[in-house]
Amino acid sequence: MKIDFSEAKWHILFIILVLLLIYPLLFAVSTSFKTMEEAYSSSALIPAAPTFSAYERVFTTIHFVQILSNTFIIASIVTLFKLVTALFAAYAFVFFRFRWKTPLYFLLISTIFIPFTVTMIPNYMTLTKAGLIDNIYGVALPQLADATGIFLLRQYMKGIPSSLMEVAELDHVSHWMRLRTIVVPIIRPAILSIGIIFFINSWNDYVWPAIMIKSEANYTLSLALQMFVSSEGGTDIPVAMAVASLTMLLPLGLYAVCQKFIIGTFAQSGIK
Amino acid sequence: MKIDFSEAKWHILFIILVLLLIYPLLFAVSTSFKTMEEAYSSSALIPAAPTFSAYERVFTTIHFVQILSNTFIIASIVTLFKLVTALFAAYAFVFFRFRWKTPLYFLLISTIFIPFTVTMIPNYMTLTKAGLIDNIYGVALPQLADATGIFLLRQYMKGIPSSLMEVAELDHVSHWMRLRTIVVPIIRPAILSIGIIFFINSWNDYVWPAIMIKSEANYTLSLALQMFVSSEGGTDIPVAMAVASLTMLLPLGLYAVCQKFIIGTFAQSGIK
Amino acid sequence: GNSQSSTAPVKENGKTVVTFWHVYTKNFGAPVIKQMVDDFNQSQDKIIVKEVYNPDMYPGLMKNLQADAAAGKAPSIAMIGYNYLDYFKENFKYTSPSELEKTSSSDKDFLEKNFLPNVLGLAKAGDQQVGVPFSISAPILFYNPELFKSAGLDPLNPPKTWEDVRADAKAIHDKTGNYGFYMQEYQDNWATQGLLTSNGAVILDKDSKAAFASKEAADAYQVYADMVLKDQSALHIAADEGIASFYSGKVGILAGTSAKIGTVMQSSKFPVMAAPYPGFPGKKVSIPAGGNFLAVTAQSPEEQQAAWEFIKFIMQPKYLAQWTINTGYLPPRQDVAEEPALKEAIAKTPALKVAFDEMPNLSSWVSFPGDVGVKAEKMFADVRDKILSGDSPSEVLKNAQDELNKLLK
Amino acid sequence: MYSIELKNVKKVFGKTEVIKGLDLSIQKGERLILLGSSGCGKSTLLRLISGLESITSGELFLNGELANSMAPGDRNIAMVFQNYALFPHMDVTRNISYGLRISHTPQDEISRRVGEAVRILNLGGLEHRLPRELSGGQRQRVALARALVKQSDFFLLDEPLSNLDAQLRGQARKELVKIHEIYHQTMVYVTHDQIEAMTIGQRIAVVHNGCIQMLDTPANVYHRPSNTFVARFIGSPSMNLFDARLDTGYMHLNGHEVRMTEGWSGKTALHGQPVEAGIRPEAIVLSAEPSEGAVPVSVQYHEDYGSRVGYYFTVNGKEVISIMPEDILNGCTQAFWKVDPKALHFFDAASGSNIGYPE
Amino acid sequence: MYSIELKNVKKVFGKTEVIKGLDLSIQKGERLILLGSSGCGKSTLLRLISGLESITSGELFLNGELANSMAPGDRNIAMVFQNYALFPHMDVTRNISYGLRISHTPQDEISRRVGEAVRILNLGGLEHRLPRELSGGQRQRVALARALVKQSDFFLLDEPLSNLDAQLRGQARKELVKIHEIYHQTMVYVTHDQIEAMTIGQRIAVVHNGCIQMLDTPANVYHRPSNTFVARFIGSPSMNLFDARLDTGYMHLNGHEVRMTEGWSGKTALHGQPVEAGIRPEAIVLSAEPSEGAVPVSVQYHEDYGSRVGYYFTVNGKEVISIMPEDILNGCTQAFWKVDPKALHFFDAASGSNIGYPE
Ligand SMILES: Nc1ncnc2c1ncn2[C@@H]1O[C@H](COP(=O)(O)OP(=O)(O)OP(=O)(O)O)[C@@H](O)[C@H]1O
Ligand SMILES: Nc1ncnc2c1ncn2[C@@H]1O[C@H](COP(=O)(O)OP(=O)(O)OP(=O)(O)O)[C@@H](O)[C@H]1O
Ligand SMILES: [Mg+2]
Ligand SMILES: [Mg+2]
Repeated sequence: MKIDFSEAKWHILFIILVLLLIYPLLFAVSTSFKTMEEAYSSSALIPAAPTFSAYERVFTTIHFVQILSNTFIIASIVTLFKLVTALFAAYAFVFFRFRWKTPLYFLLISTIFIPFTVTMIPNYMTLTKAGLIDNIYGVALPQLADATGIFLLRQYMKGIPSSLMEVAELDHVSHWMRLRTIVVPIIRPAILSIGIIFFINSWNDYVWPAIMIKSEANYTLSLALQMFVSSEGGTDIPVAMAVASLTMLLPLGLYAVCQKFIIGTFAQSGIK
Repeated sequence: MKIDFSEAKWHILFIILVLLLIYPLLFAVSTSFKTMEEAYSSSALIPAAPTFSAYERVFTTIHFVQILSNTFIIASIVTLFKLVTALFAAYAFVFFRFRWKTPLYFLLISTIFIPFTVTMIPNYMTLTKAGLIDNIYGVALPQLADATGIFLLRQYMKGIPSSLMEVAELDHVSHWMRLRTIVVPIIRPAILSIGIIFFINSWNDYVWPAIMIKSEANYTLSLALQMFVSSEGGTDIPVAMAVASLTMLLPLGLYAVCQKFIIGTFAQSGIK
Repeated sequence: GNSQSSTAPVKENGKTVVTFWHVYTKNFGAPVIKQMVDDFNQSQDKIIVKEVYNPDMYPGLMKNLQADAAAGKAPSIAMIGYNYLDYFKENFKYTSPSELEKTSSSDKDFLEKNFLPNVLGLAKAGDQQVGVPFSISAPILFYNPELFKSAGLDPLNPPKTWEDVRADAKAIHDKTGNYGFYMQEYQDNWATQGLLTSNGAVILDKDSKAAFASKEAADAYQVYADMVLKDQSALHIAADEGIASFYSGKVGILAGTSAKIGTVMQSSKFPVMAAPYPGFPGKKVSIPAGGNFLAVTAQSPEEQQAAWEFIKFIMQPKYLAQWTINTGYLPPRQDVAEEPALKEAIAKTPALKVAFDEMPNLSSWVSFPGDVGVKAEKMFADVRDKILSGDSPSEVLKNAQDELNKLLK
Repeated sequence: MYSIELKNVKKVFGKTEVIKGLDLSIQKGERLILLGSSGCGKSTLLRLISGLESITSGELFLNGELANSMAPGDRNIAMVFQNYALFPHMDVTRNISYGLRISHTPQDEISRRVGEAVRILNLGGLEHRLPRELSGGQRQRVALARALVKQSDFFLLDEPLSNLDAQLRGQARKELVKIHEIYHQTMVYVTHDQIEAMTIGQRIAVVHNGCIQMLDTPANVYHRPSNTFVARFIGSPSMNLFDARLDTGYMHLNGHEVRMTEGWSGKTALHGQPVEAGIRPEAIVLSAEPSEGAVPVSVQYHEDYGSRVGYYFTVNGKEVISIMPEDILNGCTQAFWKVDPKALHFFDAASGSNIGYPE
Repeated sequence: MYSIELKNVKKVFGKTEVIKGLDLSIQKGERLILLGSSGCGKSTLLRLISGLESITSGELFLNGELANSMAPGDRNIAMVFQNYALFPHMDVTRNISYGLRISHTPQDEISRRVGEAVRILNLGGLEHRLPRELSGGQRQRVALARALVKQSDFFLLDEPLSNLDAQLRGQARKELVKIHEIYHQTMVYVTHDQIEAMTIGQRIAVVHNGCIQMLDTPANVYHRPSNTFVARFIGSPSMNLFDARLDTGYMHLNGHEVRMTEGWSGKTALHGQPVEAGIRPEAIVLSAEPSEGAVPVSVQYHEDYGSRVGYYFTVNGKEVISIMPEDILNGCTQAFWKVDPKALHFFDAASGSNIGYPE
């Protein structure tokens, strides 16, 4: 394909779009290196006198590593569990034939439509009984029940040419091996994308941990960020933005690694 | 494919899974038909003496139709806009060749990692300047900036065999027409799935509308639901669940229609 | 309802556990709270207090309280914003401090002895003493002496009435091109209540009916609206940005809370000065107290007593002085003013003195009863936004009052 | 006991009946060729045998066992798909060895078999390429190799060599026969190539319209086609068909008379009947010089096939093709044709079925 | 001015050089056949001409204009993809008419052209089927039809008839030529079918190893192959090649002596030289009875191709194939072979290139 004029136009439109979208990120990172005074007085993206003091304050006032690891554990459990169950369920819905498949699928998918507010209180009550309040696993648990992954992965799986599955069928390959050796490798980029989205959603989740978590030892990053934001006493913007920047850092790094992986494996697995 | 034993096992596992997931939905609907007394005393799924009184209370205490239409307008705008822009952007990232494509994509995708808490404050400030506080369009606006759709659609588009695009290229088909006549029809089921997820997310969003919306005329359903949940300390469960049931109703109906559509068109467009 | 199991007190190493829910962040208050808790835990060996931070200020804490209530649980002590007083009283179980001091082994007249009646009144709903006042903030004017000078005004002679504010703001706006005035715009009516009631307006009458659609209220609002709309000398924008504009020297006068004294001093690039909240000529200034009180929500008597012990501990002048120094809140006890540490701090930060002097003018922040509370909050914010976008104050107030009263019946 | 037996098998797709009550019995170890026009149902038939498509009605027996609902994986079938069906994420070696790896075949056995398949199909040097880095023909060979290494009881091949050049094709076909002679799999082979069909097949089934038109040895299918469809379908260019009438010692054909061999003359029952006479292009002898019984004709055009030359002319409005081993006209258009009376086929004018041969 | 001209074109995929400095000039309105073994780069060449693949180095001219970086859409090319590339979401009619609809061709013109393509390719009745409801051959025909209706300047066909049966193939090939004679598109046609190559092509380019080995008329390519590769590649079964030595009037071939025609005897420069002698299977005459100059041989096996019979035997360890129009041995293995001296080809033993022919 060659670049034609219309592509050039898209190009410009794009850069504008990207800059608009990216602005909050730049803002957060830049502010985190400002002094409190500069944070309020200047909106320049490059700090006049960059300082690490906000980061110092972060590391001295909160147990950052502990909080980071809490968040990471929760997000990892949620992501892995949701991906694995979604893979199995989507596989079954695409490649099995069984009674009530369509109504069952419909029911399952309709759970996506339940608002968080409806499940919040019963979940809280259940977790209280289970003694999982103020516990990071208690934060993770209700997030596991989510059919979105099934919904998305099913579509990707439907794109796998049926003849590939037929080859495996003729070779007497078990469903488990078909999933492992054919389905997963082919839709791996999709799995990774969805995984990243799951991860970020859990990573940045705020409402539910705010209800569940009481002690600072069990804090997540989004709560830690909140610890520097107060409408009454004012916000320590540099510190808040330092926490925000750190919050973005890990998943971004993870993504950068995965992206390499995605590009790498997509090159190998594209059904073209 | 024939049902083998392992499929039977999956089958049972499934039904359990689905029932677990679906329970809150059934709970909400069933409770909405109970009296307040029964709601607390019995956890049976079928109300002893079904009553519409909770629904009556909903319709008399809040402007349900107005609130429904607010929510619908917001969710529709957000869904349509995000889908359309994501389609264009994903198309460009898959089928164009231009400089800085990879870094640009990386930047764009990294915006997914920005926590809501970081963008909330600048967004609120910008919308205040624009006079869009307490305005449903103000609720919709910041939700438009979301690269998730690009992320997901790009994967689907990569699955389109390149030779199809080459046929169009030889026929001197403009990018716009390629998008319209080839890409969109082929990934239509995926577009619809993603659209539904966008719709629900916007539909059930609570935190942002809670910040933005002041007057009841501009309420969304999730705010209305919260009003009943919180104002009584969670005591008028039937009314809350009536609102919840009504909240789920419309998207579920929409989905049922789309599902027909998805199944219908998938049958036509599967690349098998 | 309460389940049986959760009424027994939680014990840890034989000590009664007291959970203390507060809303203070690391950069505002939390370090002092932690100090108080640590000191208390070391001072005796029967009780152990655990502090729990609740994000999102009072609404956030309230949401968590609801979740706990639904699960049949409750913290031992909850920090409740004054504006949630009625709402809290009607929806949650608590033990009145008057009861606690009676059943307590010592200090049976703790409240009476140490607190001024009007301060105790801040945490009173009807005749019920719901909790013990802890933090008190007063609306206050911050101003930028540099802008005053550039506008030809005397920084040592700050505005005393709202008309003065309007005139000074206009001067600043005309002479320097900057905004003259900004009043914090949170989603509440705290700052505006001070404006209205100082002109003699009543928010809620004795029958607990909304009564703010008065000429006084409309007139007071009109001054503010004129600054925004006619003179264009006042900024109308959400709180964070408005306050940030003041910090960066783009606004001459900021009407805000005394709780922000620390932050304002630290964030501004000029030496901030403070003045009392203005009034109207010939009328008594009446400003709402912000802040919070502590309510005992513990369920077992043993835990309630333990909680009470802790409350009494942190109500010592020593700690309250620390609290004031670090946050800018006014102390609920008069005798705190005598603390040397506080005296020293006032000498350093004259703004604290300004706030202190406002104590006699404080009245309750109006809190609507029943399930209207949360909605009323929003309605007030709504009223402000409508008036500031050009609607007639009397009309907007009238409509809001009618609507509220409909809900109140 | 047959290895594969289909009894009155029908297959309906939506409203289209593709296989219309087909009967077919295949011996163990036999190589059966499926021939038929495009879209006649050959691939469908293979898919029915393999169980990938369910049988609408009728019965399928595999090794004497009713197999209508046997799982495909239990049938021990290797199949070459018409569209190759290569795994896009596996390189050539891993594609070929997939089934073996899954069934935990010992590593050295895998290497041996894969190595042999790679050698046979000239895939050396491509072992680590992904399918998208291969040419069409290379992909097809990988698909064939993958099925080859399985050494299953049944071997179904759907046009496995269609995208290969003639040399490779010839080579592959010989190797396939060689391998078959070692393992004796029951082989069903779909092809459009006459040489493949004739040389690989022990029997050929000609499918048309969802039914089998003829099932016999390659020689019989070519030399004694059971009806006009088979006659026209096998052989390229097609057999010439004329409306004709038999008489004692002669055949009346479009106004010409062809002297018949004795065998035919004896079939008096046919005399006077309208029949269709089939003459293969090779049996229509053209010459530049007149000879006894030869009829003059004006050649419209000719095609040089390299080893042979085809001449086209019309006889009473009907196009006739003659094939000669070399160009005998050198650009002339005037020629004389005659029919080799030994190489005649006769079909019933109404039903199209073969009337039979003398002797 | 050539219609298509490639000058020293190279194409590298990763590290693999697929096209290695290829030169090719095609006249306007010419029908050029690309022949070559599987994986030799034919499809790649078509993709380079169409612009779907970028040229690594060298120059491509279309109608005299440098086209290296011309957008594919501006080249006015219709192409039949080897893998069909049908739109999965469009039925047959909409697939065929896609390009026309996009370019706003009037509706009746679309209907006319589509109708004609459907008729020519026997797709009647399938108009409303989706690709996945079609058989392999049907899909291929749809792909061809889609390219046909475009009536572009250039027409590139990548094995467009490989999955069709012989009858349909013969028919389609004639229609293609007929259509070409109306529209005179410049046509580049990839095929593995000798008959297609010989009858459709006005010239044939034989590609091997990324270079063109021979570019000439079909007759010359077959009858006067420029080197041993071309000689072996064209013709099936392949030409027999022997180590030989020429002498006055005789050729020494594996210990046998073949009497040469006068023309060859005259080429005295070659005498005594080691050469490779090529003899097509058709030129090796086998008989059951001994005759003058015929050498006795024991036939190992024979293959019945229907219209012809191939005999395989070894001469000094080398397999030799002879093709006869009919079975002359009737199961015997004892036979006598001789060479038709007029049909001999000689190649340089070292370089493999053709030494030339007498006259
Ligand atoms: N992406 C790639 N990377 C490496 N090699 C490639 C790639 N694509 C094609 N090739 C190689 O280039 C060569 C030419 O491929 P091409 O498809 O042009 O062959 P072809 O002549 O059309 O063969 P066939 O007759 O089998 O279709 C093949 O050997 C193939 O393996
Ligand atoms: N899903 C379907 N719906 C309707 N008709 C179908 C479907 N699948 C196949 N067919 C039709 O069934 C017939 C047989 O298809 P099949 O693939 O078996 O043909 P084939 O003999 O293999 O042809 P080819 O030689 O072209 O590959 C074709 O006419 C095809 O159009
Ligand atoms: Mg087929
Ligand atoms: Mg090719």
